[in-house]
Amino acid sequence: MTTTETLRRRVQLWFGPQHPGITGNMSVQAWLEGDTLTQGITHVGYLHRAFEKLMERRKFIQSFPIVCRICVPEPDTNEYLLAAALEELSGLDREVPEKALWIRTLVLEMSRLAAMLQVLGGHVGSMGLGVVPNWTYTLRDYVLDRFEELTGARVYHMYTVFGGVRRDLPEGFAERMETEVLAKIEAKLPVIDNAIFDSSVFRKRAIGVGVVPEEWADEMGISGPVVRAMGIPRDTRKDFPYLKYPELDFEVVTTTGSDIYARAWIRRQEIAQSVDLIRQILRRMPTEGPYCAKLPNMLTWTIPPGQTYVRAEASRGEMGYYVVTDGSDKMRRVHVRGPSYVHGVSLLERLIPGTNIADLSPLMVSLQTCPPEIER
Amino acid sequence: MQFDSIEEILDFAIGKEMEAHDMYMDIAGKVKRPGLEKTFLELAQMELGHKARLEQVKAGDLSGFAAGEVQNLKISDHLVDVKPHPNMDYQEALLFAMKAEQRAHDLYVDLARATSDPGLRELFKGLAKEELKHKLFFETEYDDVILEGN
Amino acid sequence: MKTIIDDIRARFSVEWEHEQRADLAQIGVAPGTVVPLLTWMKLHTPFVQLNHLSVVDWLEDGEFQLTYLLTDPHGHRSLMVCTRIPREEATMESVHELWPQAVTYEQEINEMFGIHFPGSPRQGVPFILEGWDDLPPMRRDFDTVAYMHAHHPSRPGREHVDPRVYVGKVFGERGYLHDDD
Amino acid sequence: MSLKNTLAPFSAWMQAFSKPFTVPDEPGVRPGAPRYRGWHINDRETCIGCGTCAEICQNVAIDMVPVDEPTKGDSGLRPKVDYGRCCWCALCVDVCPSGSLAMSNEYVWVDHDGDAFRYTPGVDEKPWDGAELGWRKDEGFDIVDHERVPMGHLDPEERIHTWAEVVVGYTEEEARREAARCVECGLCVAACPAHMHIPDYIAAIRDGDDVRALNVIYDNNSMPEMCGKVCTRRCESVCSIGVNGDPLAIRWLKRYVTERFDDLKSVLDVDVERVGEGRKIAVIGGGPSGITVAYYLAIRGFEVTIHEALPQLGGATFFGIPKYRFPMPSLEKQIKLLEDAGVKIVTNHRVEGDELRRMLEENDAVFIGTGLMKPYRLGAEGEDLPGVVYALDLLRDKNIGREVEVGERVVVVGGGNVAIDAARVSRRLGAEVTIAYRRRIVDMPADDEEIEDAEAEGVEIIPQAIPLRVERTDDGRLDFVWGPAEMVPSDRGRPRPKLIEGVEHHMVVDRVIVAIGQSADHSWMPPDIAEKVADAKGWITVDHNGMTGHRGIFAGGDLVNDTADAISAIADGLRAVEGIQRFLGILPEREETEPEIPVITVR
Amino acid sequence: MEKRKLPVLPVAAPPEGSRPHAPLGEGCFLGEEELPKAPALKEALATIKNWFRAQSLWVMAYGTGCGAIELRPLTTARFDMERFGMAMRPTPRQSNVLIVSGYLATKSLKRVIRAYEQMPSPKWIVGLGSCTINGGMYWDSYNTINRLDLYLPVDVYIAGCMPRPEALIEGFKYLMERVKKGEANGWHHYLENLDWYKANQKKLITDWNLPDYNW
Repeated sequence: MTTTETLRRRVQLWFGPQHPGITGNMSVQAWLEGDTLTQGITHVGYLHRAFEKLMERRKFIQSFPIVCRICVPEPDTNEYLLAAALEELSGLDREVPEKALWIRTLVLEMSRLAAMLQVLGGHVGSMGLGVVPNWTYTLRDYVLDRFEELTGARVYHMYTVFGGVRRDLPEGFAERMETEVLAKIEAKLPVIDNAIFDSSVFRKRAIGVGVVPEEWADEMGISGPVVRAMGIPRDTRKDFPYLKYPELDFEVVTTTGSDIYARAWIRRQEIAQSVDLIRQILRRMPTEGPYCAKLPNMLTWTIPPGQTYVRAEASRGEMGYYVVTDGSDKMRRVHVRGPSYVHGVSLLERLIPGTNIADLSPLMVSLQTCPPEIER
Repeated sequence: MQFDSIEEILDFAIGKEMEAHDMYMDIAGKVKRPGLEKTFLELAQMELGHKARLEQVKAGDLSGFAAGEVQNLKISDHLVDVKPHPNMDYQEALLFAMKAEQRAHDLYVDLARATSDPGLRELFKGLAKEELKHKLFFETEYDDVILEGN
Repeated sequence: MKTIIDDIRARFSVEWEHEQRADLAQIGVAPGTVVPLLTWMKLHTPFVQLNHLSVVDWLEDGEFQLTYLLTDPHGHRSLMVCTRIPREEATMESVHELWPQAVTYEQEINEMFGIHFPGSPRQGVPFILEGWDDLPPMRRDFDTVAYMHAHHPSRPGREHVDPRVYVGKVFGERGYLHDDD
Repeated sequence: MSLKNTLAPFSAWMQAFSKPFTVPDEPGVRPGAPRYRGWHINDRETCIGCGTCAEICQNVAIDMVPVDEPTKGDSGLRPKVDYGRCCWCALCVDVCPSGSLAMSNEYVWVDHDGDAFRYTPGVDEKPWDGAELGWRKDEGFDIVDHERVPMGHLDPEERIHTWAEVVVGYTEEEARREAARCVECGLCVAACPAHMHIPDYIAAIRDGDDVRALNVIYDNNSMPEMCGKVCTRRCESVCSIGVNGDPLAIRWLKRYVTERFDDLKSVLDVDVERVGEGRKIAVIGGGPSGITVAYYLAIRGFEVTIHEALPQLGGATFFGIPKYRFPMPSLEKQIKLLEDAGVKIVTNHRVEGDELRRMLEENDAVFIGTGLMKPYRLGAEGEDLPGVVYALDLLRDKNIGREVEVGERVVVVGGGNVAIDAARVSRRLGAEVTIAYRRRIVDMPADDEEIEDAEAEGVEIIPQAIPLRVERTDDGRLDFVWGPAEMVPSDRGRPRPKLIEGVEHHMVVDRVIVAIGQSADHSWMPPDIAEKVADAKGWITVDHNGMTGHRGIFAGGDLVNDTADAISAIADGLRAVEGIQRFLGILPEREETEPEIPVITVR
Repeated sequence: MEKRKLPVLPVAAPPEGSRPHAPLGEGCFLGEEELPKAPALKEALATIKNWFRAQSLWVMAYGTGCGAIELRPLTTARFDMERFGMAMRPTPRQSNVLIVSGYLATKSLKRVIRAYEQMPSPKWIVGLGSCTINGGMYWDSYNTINRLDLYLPVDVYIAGCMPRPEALIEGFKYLMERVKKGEANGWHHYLENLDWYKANQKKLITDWNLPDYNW
């Protein structure tokens, strides 16, 4: 064996789970030639809590506190989807009050906003630029402050339940939302633009890296910013309208390039879009009326047999819940299909060959892989 | 009736209590209803207690007298008096006792009204109040037991 | 939705159908029909996307239900294809050649339910669990609480008094139709 | 890549001049939001220990621990929270039926000892006790159902012309829906004098298993159909759902189940040893307590004979309760069950003279459940005038089928259920009816629903009206004279009415119906036995076995308890069922020890 | 100095002859035997050493569970953990605080043990959230442990699900206090009762393929 050949020997590298560049607690088993990855296998299971198993032995209402923990940055999508699925199967969906629908839309959009702020910072953070995440995390914290005020908790809100939501909007919520959150975000966005999208470092590292071919989009079920960065206007909020989204005025943001830069750009645009949507929601939301339907006794409630699949647009892409009921007071089966299930395993593994090792972390952030969603 | 001294009045009152005691003892020996005999014996015992209290007053200790207002529920006022008879029941026994206390009370009120001596009037009033207190005891019992549903 | 189900009915035998929502229909087919049906759907209909592959354990019936969710990404509608296979030594034909991401689904199902997909790569390779030596945990006959008690001790000192039982005991609740023992 | 791109990131330096926003490191700078979900607080007084919080906690974070003495309506248990389990979902707060549990907005708790994170809110003192802010129950969000499934009633206009049952009864769907409201806390079991297994049969109804429900019901109540219609339902008064809403319609649910089955014997699964073979028991008085004793002893092989003075068993539930509340077929079904169990029934037989003595010799034990049959007198002038009648007599005459006539205008004196029954019966007999009651309407011992029904039927209620006398008018009618009363406070019990002198109201009526109460009559007993058994008021004192001061004589029902309702009579009967067996040496004597505590689940 | 409680366990008996933990400065590990012998001086040195240690808690950046989401805001200017002398370090070799941010799946536990053992002493573990205390939300899951202190020595627990950044700061301040007083000595306990900890760990992790101590 020559020296050169020895040098070009494949090196196996475990990337994670304890690694500052990994998204969450997961790992990628990668093989390297030089500093180029030739193959990668995603390993998950470090966060497996068996949600689906646990929900099979919890009553319907008891599943709400547990379901929001499936995705840490964005718990509300999970709460909404479980509620939507069970409402559909029980027939309660016709009784959800108007105001609850608006509040749910608001909460979903707020959680999208919070998650996208987090991941936009992560984009640059994974490239070593620490200052932008500082800003975006603080901005996200402002959203969490409003969540705390609205739902009583910062991170795990446990706010959406079937029939509606658990509490009304507090007095003066809209004004505080505007001055404490939305205005601050809008003031910061140009600064962030400067620091990211105009930065030669970011452009060099992001443009043309991690390109997802357009033909994978349909068959793999790629969704969210990843698919919109290919120029395909695919968005669950438009395609499978739910809640009050059909009544809101927004366009699906798309761009081309399908690389890390394009995905970051989509997220930055969607932050602005979310800000706008939250303003619209707060302006149009009815001030009077109930915020939750009259519920039966949750300790004994049963739902007739049935199965359904509901979906909503999370910041990462399409989130789906497959729920099967059997007429008892518990779910027969609930299966959570998060976008990361495809993005973080199949897509990531297909993208890894040929990627530079330094780009793996930015790539994972741009796919927004969220391990708890993969293994649940 | 004319009384000249406080002692005289008190002796009269003590005599009244003794009369009541004897009467209850008498009825107790006659009633048939199970347990009612015991009730009348208790009533007689109560009168002895009243007597003892008056003797205390006579000895100069006025603290035995009821202080403040005594409630008059006026239950017995519009009820028909009963004569003691062997087949009395509890309701009749209570009625009888209430009426007896009522009569004693009325007597002292009348005496108080009749006398011009302010000291004596006060004493009569005090005695009337005592009797009222005894009446209240029976009226409360009547209100609780007989009129429970009314 | 009706047209596509009619098209399917013309080619395959459908056991049952149900329209859950305007954009979601469900059909039930025999296990052997699944792969031909899905192949045909992917090649000849707009339902080209495999969104989801899931398993429901019908322990009482001794069957697993496999649910394939196909989506028409441009027509914005979905079709749920359900099939039931026996629980004993459950085996199902793989669809990984139609959709590469199905490998992950099949790997997870293999691990969590013990259903074998012959030919699918990574069968038997641990995905989520590590060093697992019990029943596949998502099976309904696997008792997670018993496992927890056996493997994950809790902090001692918790004592709960059930009000229903306590009240009955304190106040002397008794029955007279049956002898106690 | 232009120069602009190279310089752009440096714009971040501009932020160095922006206002700092670091949260200062001082305590209390950022309190939790007004509805923040922090550590639990609990109002120990308001809490009823129903354990619903523990029930809904999916993390099994809440233990119920004994803190106070258990009373009716309060188990004395209080929730203890394990913060090694809690997830702050606040479902416990939202479900809390009494509204006592809440959360403060405090959120900091650090310790090096992992065992420290447990406490009983409201009992163990904590810095956040009495916190003003935090997660509270909100009116608009309820995860238990506080609204009762409404019960159909005949229209008041219609029902005063008929003796048909006023209450329609639940349909199957309604019953299941109502049963689903139950949180199964069991507080009702304490309040029920017979300690019926209420949550268990409600659960059976909810699950659609009516046979199981019926068996659970008959387990300690042999007259449940009567209870299902006319019970005073102490259970509902302590129902945890009823603290802030409508209590479970426990009575109506029992009614629903019991009405579903006609042949009770074939449905009931009796599984007891016939330990009483060859033993004879005499039951005097065929009321609820007597029937209870007879049934549960008969299924154990005892030879039981019931002696009843009236032509029909049932006691007060037969002669006292009007048929629009408790129709005859329901009673007959109960009696049929007794007959099926082998009870010998002797009606129209009043025990008198030395008969009791003879019975004591012939039987192993005698049970007395003769009830309160002698009405209290009004005591006012004119009581003996014709036209002044007693409610008990009126109701009895009506129920045993005699011709009853009340005229056009009736005043009923009293405020109990008997008074209301008399009023409603008079209404059906075509009279205008007024109830004169000495106290306020809230003080009326009658059931609230009964009062409402009576008012709906056009019965006028005059509260704080003291009857003064009854006079005969010139045209042969009666002049009922009453005076108004003021309520004066009392040092014990409810406020008492006091006549306001000088005011008299007159009411010309055809009947004055006296319904102020009733007492026992023991003239049928030999005096020496009566002396040992009863006291002056006519009440009988019994020991824990239900036995009176006379060996072998057991007693129960209105004679014994001071609540004077059917379910208490049934409870007395059950006590005597055990007591008689202990007396006869069939069951071991109860050990007088503290009730051993309880049914602890370690978790 | 407070004695550390060894949890009573069904898992494995406490090691025979396990020494009560040695107070700091009584010569145990890492060159402490070289300390001067005069007790007063030894005491003073220990105090100074503890004070320094408390001022530089370096946290390993390993988000073992969902609690990690509230760690990130601590590094921003809003909560600014650096003012307390704390910083995030990317590798165990540079850190002395391991934050177990919530539940630990069995698979994670193995990695966490490895990471912990790689950290240089003195080192401390902060249990974040209720799940480290008694299982929390996932108490009945087959895949998460209920009690962290069976497997690793925990110095400070912060209750909450999840605890807010302010609660974390309070927790860290409490840890600093305990370090200053010389009371936070879980790392001693771990080494002294290594057999017991290892028995617990190996009982749970059946496919144990690590060296017994990962230096």
